[in-house]
Amino acid sequence: MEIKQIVEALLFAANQPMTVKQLRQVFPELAQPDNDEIQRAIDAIIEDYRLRPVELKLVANGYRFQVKEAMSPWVSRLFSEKPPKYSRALLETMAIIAYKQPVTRGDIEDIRGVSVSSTIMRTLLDREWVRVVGHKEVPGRPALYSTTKQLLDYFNLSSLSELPTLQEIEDLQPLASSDSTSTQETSEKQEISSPAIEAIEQQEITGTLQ
Amino acid sequence: MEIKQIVEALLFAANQPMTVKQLRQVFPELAQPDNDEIQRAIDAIIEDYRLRPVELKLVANGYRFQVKEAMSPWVSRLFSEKPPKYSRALLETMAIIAYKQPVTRGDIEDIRGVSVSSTIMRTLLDREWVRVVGHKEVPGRPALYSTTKQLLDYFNLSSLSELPTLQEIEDLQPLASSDSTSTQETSEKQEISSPAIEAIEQQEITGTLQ
Amino acid sequence: MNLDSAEHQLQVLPLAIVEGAPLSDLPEDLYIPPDALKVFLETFEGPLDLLLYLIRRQNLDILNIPIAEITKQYINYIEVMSDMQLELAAEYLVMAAMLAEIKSRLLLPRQSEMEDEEDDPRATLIRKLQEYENIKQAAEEIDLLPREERDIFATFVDVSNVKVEKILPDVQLKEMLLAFQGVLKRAEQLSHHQITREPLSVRERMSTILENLNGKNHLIFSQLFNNTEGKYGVVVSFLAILELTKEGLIEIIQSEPFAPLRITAATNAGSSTSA
Repeated sequence: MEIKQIVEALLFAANQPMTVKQLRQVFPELAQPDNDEIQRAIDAIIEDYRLRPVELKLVANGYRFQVKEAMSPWVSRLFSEKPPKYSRALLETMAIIAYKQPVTRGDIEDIRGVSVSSTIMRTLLDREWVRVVGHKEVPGRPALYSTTKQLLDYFNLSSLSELPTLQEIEDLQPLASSDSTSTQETSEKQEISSPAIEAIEQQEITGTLQ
Repeated sequence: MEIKQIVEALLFAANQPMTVKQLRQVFPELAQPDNDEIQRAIDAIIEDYRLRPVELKLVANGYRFQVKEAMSPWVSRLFSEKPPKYSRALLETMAIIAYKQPVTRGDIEDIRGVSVSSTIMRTLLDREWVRVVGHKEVPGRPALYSTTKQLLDYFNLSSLSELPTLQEIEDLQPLASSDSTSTQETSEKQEISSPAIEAIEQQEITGTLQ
Repeated sequence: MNLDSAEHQLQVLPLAIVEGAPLSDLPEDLYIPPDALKVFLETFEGPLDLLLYLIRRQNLDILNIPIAEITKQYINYIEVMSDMQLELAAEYLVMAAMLAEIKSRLLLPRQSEMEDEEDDPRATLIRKLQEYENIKQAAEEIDLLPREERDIFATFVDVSNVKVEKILPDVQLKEMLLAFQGVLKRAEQLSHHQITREPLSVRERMSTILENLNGKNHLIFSQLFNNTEGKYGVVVSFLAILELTKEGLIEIIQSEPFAPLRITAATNAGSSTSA
């Protein structure tokens, strides 16, 4: 049996994304193809489905077959229930956690200028889009939140760096009305490749099946 | 968009077999292809997948994509690993359906305070722990969910009334394994009246239920 | 999106009577008519959002906002809100105080040349506005990303012909009950969610009746009772029928006096039971 055939069957049968490593481990120990062979099979499958209405896509937790986005007007007609809508408050909270992680609830409230409702935090935790990665060593030991691979999967992304780039904060020009010219704090780089985030990305998130 | 492409997408997205008629009905009323066109599309798709590890097959209730028989040794290896755990959200949803049935998804969301993902509902339906017993006659005609005999069998109960009362649930102690702090609480004997609670106690002593 | 709708409303909605009385001293530079103020709290995600709206609305540079003018506008909003006795989140008032402070500081000659940028409340405010605006934009873009349930759909390929039985996650009853305990605790906090204490046997019977009704036109009332269950069973069935009627899930129909009672699935719309 050809490796490509097996990999394709596995990817269709698994109802969650599969990494190259996971695919390899399905093979018996003595007959395991190496990662390159699996990867070549995957690439060939991707090519095979280029013109079909389904595609093999890399998301954060691995490769998965999915119906192409262009088909969604048709496919959504299959399901009577409307997809959930998310409030601006939830999306903003999620964005802050994604870009500034790890953050406390206080940090989020600071940026948004309003308190964060418990419902929003619960929804994010409940959907396993966000999780507690630790506690900040300040009074009250508030929880530190980070985003998960599940969130990226949900948004069809394979890594945090595929998120829309956050605009850099412009340097504040000397205030027109003040004569102070003290050097500005250089604006923090908003790139999402801080060591902390990379660590988070590398961390295996033991996916729970819903 | 070509009819064949749409039909293929629908057959991949549907989680149950689809008849020609059902496929046709997904198209808007004024643009519905006739049965012959749908059938031709299906035949063409069957041909396209002839050499692939999945196939489009006619079963009693319609057409569905399935993994080819020859692939089953590989696919079975995929499923023989240890299964992941269900999320807390799933357990909560299941409990609400058990205690509040018949309920709509909206009712569940009301009680939980967060939205319920489609994946959770599908997992519960697939596992035949939950089923649709009717539709509520309000706009959208949402499905009414109830638990099944299979669920009762799984928990070794002969009827829902053997489940603990709300009061008993409030008094329920956390799982022994996750709680090592409170020693005094454990010494306090609980009033136990429901057979289910007894069953749980038994279970905790002897190991697992299954 | 919200800004657009707010602007849209302002063009469409006429000045209106507020709580029975016409609102006479509406500040002229207020950009939202009084009707829209009612949705104010839902339209804006907080004081920063409102400030951004005021700034963007006038194509002002965020780095060079006329504090005095913006403060005036902002405070006008807040005043109208409190005139209308709308419950205002404390954050809006804190911002008003901060703006007022900045305004007064700008009027005063600088006390010390050593004053840090850090301490300049205006710089802090501008920074916060920028940071919030960036997040707000990013959130809007994220909302447009293709996502599961809406744009991306999973594929389902049947594996039932696979010989080995799929191992499914195991659940202990206690796990489920503990999860439910959590739900009950939360529901207690949100006191408006009452979890009623219907006997479970009644709820179970409700499901059974609905299921039996599924696909059928009607059931005969008397058929819903099973004499072998004894008095208790009859009471359970009866309570289930009453509860189903109360929840509007079934209707009890008697076509003529002394005719057998019939139970049908409730029909508000056309009764199309075929899926």
